[in-house]
Amino acid sequence: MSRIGVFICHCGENISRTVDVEQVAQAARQMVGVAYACDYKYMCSDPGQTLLKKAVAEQRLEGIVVAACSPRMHEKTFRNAAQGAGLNPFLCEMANIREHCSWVHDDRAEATAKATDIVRMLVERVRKNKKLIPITVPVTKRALVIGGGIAGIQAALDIADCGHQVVLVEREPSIGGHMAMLSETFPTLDCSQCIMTPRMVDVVNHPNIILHTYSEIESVDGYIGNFSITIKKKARSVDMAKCTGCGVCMEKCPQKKIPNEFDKNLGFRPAIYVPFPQAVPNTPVIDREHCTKFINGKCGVCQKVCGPGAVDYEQQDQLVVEQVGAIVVATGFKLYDIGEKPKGSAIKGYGEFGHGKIPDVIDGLTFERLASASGPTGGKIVRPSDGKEPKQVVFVQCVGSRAREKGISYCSKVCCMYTAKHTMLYKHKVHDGQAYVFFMDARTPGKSYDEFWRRAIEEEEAVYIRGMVSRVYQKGEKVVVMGSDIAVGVQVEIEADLVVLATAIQPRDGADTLAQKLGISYDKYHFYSEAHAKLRPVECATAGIYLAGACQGPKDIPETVAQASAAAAKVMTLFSKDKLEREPIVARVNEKYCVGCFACKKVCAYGAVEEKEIRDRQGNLIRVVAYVNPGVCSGCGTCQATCPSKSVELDGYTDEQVMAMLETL
Amino acid sequence: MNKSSEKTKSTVTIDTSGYEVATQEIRSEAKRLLTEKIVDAVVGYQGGRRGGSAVPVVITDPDQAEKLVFSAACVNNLSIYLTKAKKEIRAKGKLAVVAKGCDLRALAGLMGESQFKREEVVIIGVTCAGVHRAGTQPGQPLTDSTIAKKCRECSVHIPEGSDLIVGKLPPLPNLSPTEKELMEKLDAMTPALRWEFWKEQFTRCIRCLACRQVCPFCYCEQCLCDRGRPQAVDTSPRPSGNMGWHIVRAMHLAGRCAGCAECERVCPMDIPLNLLNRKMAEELKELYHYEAGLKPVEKGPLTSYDEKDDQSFIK
Amino acid sequence: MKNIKNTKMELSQETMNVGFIKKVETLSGSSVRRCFQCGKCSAGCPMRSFMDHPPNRIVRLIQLGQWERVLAGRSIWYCASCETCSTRCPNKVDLAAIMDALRKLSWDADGPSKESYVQLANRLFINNIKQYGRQYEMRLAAVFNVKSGQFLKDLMLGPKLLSKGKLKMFHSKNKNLAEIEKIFNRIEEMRKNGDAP
Amino acid sequence: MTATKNVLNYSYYPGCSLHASGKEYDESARGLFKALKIGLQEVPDWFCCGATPAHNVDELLSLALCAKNLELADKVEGDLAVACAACFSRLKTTQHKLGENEVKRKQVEQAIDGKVSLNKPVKHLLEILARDFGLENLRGAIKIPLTGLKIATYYGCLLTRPPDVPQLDCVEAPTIMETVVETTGAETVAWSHRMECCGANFTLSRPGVVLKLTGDILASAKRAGADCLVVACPLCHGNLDIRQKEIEEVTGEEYHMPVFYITQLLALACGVNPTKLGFGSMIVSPNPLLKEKNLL
Amino acid sequence: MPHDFEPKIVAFVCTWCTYAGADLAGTSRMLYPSNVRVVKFPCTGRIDPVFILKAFQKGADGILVSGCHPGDCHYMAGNFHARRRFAVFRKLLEFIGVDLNRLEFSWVSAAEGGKWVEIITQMTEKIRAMGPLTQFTDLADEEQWSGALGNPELKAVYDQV
Repeated sequence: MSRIGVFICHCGENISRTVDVEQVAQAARQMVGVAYACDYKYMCSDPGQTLLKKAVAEQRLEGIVVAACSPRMHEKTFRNAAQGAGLNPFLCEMANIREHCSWVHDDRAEATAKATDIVRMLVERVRKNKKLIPITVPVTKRALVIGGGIAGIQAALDIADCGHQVVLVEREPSIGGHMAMLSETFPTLDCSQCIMTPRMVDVVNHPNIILHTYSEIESVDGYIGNFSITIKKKARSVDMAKCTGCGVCMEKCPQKKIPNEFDKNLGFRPAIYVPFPQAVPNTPVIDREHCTKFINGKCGVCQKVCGPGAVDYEQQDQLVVEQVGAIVVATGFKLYDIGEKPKGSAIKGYGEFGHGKIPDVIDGLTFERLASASGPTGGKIVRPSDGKEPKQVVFVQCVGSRAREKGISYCSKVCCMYTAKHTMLYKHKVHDGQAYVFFMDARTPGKSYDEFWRRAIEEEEAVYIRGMVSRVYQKGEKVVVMGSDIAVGVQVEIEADLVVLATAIQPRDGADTLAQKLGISYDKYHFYSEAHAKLRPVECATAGIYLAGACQGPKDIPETVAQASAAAAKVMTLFSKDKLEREPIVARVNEKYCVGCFACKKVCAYGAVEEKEIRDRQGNLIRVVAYVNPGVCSGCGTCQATCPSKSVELDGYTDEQVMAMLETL
Repeated sequence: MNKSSEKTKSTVTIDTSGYEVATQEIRSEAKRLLTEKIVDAVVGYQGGRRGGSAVPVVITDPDQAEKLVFSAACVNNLSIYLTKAKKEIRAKGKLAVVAKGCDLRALAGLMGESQFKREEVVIIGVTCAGVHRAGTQPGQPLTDSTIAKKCRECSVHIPEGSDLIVGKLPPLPNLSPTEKELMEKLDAMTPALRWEFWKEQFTRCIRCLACRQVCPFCYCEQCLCDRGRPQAVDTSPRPSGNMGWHIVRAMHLAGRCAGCAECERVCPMDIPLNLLNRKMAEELKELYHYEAGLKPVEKGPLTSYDEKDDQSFIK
Repeated sequence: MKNIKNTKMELSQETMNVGFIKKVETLSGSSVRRCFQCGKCSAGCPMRSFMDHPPNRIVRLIQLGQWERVLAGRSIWYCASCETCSTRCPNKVDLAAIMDALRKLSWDADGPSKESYVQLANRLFINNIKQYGRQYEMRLAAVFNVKSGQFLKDLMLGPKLLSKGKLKMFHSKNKNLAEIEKIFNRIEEMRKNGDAP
Repeated sequence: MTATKNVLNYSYYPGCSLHASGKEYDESARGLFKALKIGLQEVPDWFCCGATPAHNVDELLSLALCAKNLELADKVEGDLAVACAACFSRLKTTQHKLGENEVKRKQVEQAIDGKVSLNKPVKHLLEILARDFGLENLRGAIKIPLTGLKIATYYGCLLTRPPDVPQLDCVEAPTIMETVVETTGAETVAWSHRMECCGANFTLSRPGVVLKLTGDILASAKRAGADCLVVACPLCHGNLDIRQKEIEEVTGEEYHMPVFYITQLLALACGVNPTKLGFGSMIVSPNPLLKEKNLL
Repeated sequence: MPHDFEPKIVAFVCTWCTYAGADLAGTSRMLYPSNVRVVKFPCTGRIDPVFILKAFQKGADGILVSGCHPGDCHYMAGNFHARRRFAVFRKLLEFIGVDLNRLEFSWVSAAEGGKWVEIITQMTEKIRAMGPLTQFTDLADEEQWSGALGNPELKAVYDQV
């Protein structure tokens, strides 16, 4: 490239006070390849830009260097101007002679010399610049939402309401997640099911939502705008098209005493069942592990009583492939297993609290089911051991949470509030009962949250004791809690009827395997990682994948809903254009020279490098080379620095451009 | 090579009787592999034209298996025959390759870099007490003075991880680690003196690129140092470009080279190239506890990182 | 020494003895700063009711560098080394080891501790090892009673145990006694040279 | 005596108490192991591990004493069998601490003027019975089932704690002692004070403390319906047995709870002559109870 | 000019942190020596050791590589890869005989204008005191092996090879 224009800005006096701009222009005219150089008071002003455009046209310039402020300030301005003059915007570069020169040096001669050097470097760079065309990626305007809890439901409804199709995948037989299990919600104490179930119905009735329950993600291919998802629909043993949801099968099933997981094993269900009466879809599923027909073939009652003939023992798992452009991950949480030896050997349990051994030591979610009007006791709070009403209930916060020793050092965020709520629910139902709470700190930031906690103490008379519990043991019918009140400095012992442990929130089992399928990153606890903790809190680093709810970290319902809507908004932003346009600063592989060592793939944080097979006309595999997916590449260039033969190059920052700058030293 | 000094030194002879055993075992294994069509070709060594010498050979016929030998003259690292040396060999189908411990480390590295898959190759590992140094007359016994420098400090006499290990290891004499000693001496010098040392070494370089030709890891289709636009390194055999070439090569081999020292063996100007590679290997071991080629690994030390890596050198 | 338990703490960089915190951390091998005062140690401590400061407060006082308050109290001498606190601490603070460290610091300072009986018993026990290699409970108890001035303590127990063959009146010397003495001497030597804490 | 006849062979560290106040533990352990054909060879001239007093005020001394004992034990073949829970805890702690802390290891090496040896597995007698010998074999060796005995198994503090060190069993809810006791056909009771501290460290200096703590333990065992206790530590035994009378006087409660060493009970069940089990040495005589259950 | 020798310093920086930090030094009007020439990269992960070699050969007296603090990389891990790459490269240069005082590395965030000024000022002063780097440039003037080894100790080692 031999016709470069150099435009030197005075920036009022910001540059010209220290840098002799005329001298720089003079020097620029002598530089190889420079066809034109001038200086002007305000290059970024309208007249300045006009001057630039005019010069491009009149001087038939093939590249320009604007020596002015930082490119972080005005690169876009001048590249737009260049484009306006009919030049590819990537043939315009800025020489930073303000922030990096005139403002930081006071000696005029030195500053002028440096400014000249900077201009020379950029001129050499522009001579090696190439036209770059913004990358466009077609966008399939359908979204996948993984997880049918409140997060997934909210995201799915928001996207669907915007007119885009949504594929919602839920692992359990019904959507609803944990929120459907809750009794009342803080800080307003409105009934969880009353606000949740209508939304569940909205999902199933929404024309834009395709619901796959009792299904899991098998594999994920593709990239932003173009994902291909294989979903495994587990065999329900009931034909969803035929089933009317009459429930006769469940009534007649002779297996009636299977512990109901939804009720935290406090109640029972048959082998053909819906997890709870308001389940969506209202289609039963056969639990093949417990069904007599599947165990020894000697039953088949449900098939006989089913009017529409929906029961199908032969049904197989089925694979379905869906094409989507964006993914919202909303897989939620599980509660930390407090027994002696919880699943997953890395984390130790709490033998000292006797959970699993003492029947009247339960976790928070079990208490929710006890307190829920639709729960196994119809909302009556009783002891699991003998069904008696507990008169003294002890709540223990931070069980598992903030316990480095147990491998979890984070705060689970919702326990302070739900424990306060529990004490209130208890007091409302057992007027002569007394609630005690052992806590370390009360963490109640949130609208009306601290007031709620104070109400539990001041109006509902819960006794809060600051201090952790050391041990819980059975003594006759009672459960003795050994704690201490660190404010008073003495030990506290309470003979309780019921002990409720506020256990830590953890990501769902298998969160890591799903992350690996999706190619997204997760922290050491297996919570999914957002792209930026402050500025990109709902996006994954992998483009086109967004996060909602507790799969990213412990969250309460309002936060979860807010994030879900935010994720939906991000999806809609992506879907607002037919094609995704990206800055063309991406890496490109020279397939002729690539030998397929895949060092580039190993260092790519975005999973943008793929293995591409090169075949001859007969289809025989000749070799495998790297391929950078421009839709995924973020343009850091680590691949190029790693590639021994430089068979991958980052457009806009090629070796040739860099070397050209270094040649001027 | 100073021959008189070789003779006057009280020589320690290394027992190479195990090589006879190895030869027999290689032959029968090669024959079996070819007869049973487990592999389509075997890469090994055969006797050269001068008695006692050995050269690489590729055999495809079970009857040719009798040609195969193993001796102290089997210096070549045959791993390059699986990648770049003769591309038509790979086209023959599945291969078996004879590998010493040091060669096996190169094979492991190449697998880690996707150059071939473990299941594509049958590795006949040879228990090796050492091979001749460059310039040794064929047929000479293996002694303190004829053994290659790398073998003096070998830690992989037995190629663990091969499909079959042949030969047996004799009791080994304690040989002085000359390369380590040299490295220590250089380390103790000032940077300026080290520069002087390497400058004089590298300025001799005639850029014949034999080092690159023979290196298992220099398998790039186009070498960065041959590129003209932009020119990373001056391609003419002059001091400046030579320095650049050897620095770039050492950097590209860091974390990959497992010390077969073929570069040094073939260098017509006797530049101690393996010293450089070895130094880098030691640094990587020190910094990241990484040793190249002990087993195929998905990511090498320079294609991976640990958030807790040392950064004491960064302000 | 005046009772400082309830006097006002005046905190400044001078009054917070950081060196003390470090010393405790080095000796015990456990972090002190990690404690966030959940109080679980105090909740489970079998000896709490005998202590003046509950265990969690001991850690708190160390965090604030209040070495006088820690060492002046009797808490450290009432710790039974049962390890319940260390076992259940959510933060991996090894309070049992910290207590050992505090006792060592108090011991080295010839203890401002009021609980001289415990100190005395420990001293006698260790002297017994040095002198005989093994413990001889009869001797230990007798000397303890003499030294502590409680001549009549456990008066009835002694003869009963003797008759049950549970206390030996006579004991043989251990063959490794010289070796044991050397260990004591070497440790003393190391401490003199500053090679050991 | 030829050692080869034995199915298992151990070096043996009895600890000071077993030669004095806990001699019935030593006697019964030897008797039981002989009956089970498990060899025990005492480490010659072992000396005191330093117990709690040493580590209480002088960690280095404590570690050095244990390290030296471990060195002595190295000279005898077989894993090291330890009877006393306190000695067991000290020896295991020493191995653990010196294994992970190089500074301390160097100091100890200087103090004992020799290399620290950490490779010898240190095992409590319980571990040997439950794991090495095995519950199945144990069950097979029972000749006189202890049917009818209701036993409270008392672990004390140091058998399982701190986490990661003894690794004998689960820290908070161990079962090893119950499983061993139950092989005899006796019944174990569920009770709350299995692992509460008896205050052993204060036996000499603060007997008042001991009376309180030990009293709580006895009360809890009685509440659970046990008619005797079983322990695996001479220090626990000392407090529960020797001080029982005193506790009864102070609290006004009647306990009459014999406190057995686990080896006494097992040996009895395995048919070892009861006169050799040191029942006579126990302050609370077990004879009335054993006779009541037709076991004597 | 007050100094006999003005060193040429080249700074390879990432655009998100250090380049922005240098901009901040500008907007804050902090003064520092004018010896530095900045080459901008998207990420330190893009910086190839070959560039350092080239810059030395082209007459740089000192080189600075600077990027985002660990954990702050705009591209998640580019600076981690760079950290390893340069940890190894500087060891190589040291063994070859380059004085590592001439090659520096730093983390300078977009908020650390002051740190940028400090690093450039110190480096300029240090290298000014060291004098020009002639090792690489001298090589360019040489045609072949000189064969002259002045130092006897070196000669001994050289002959050993």
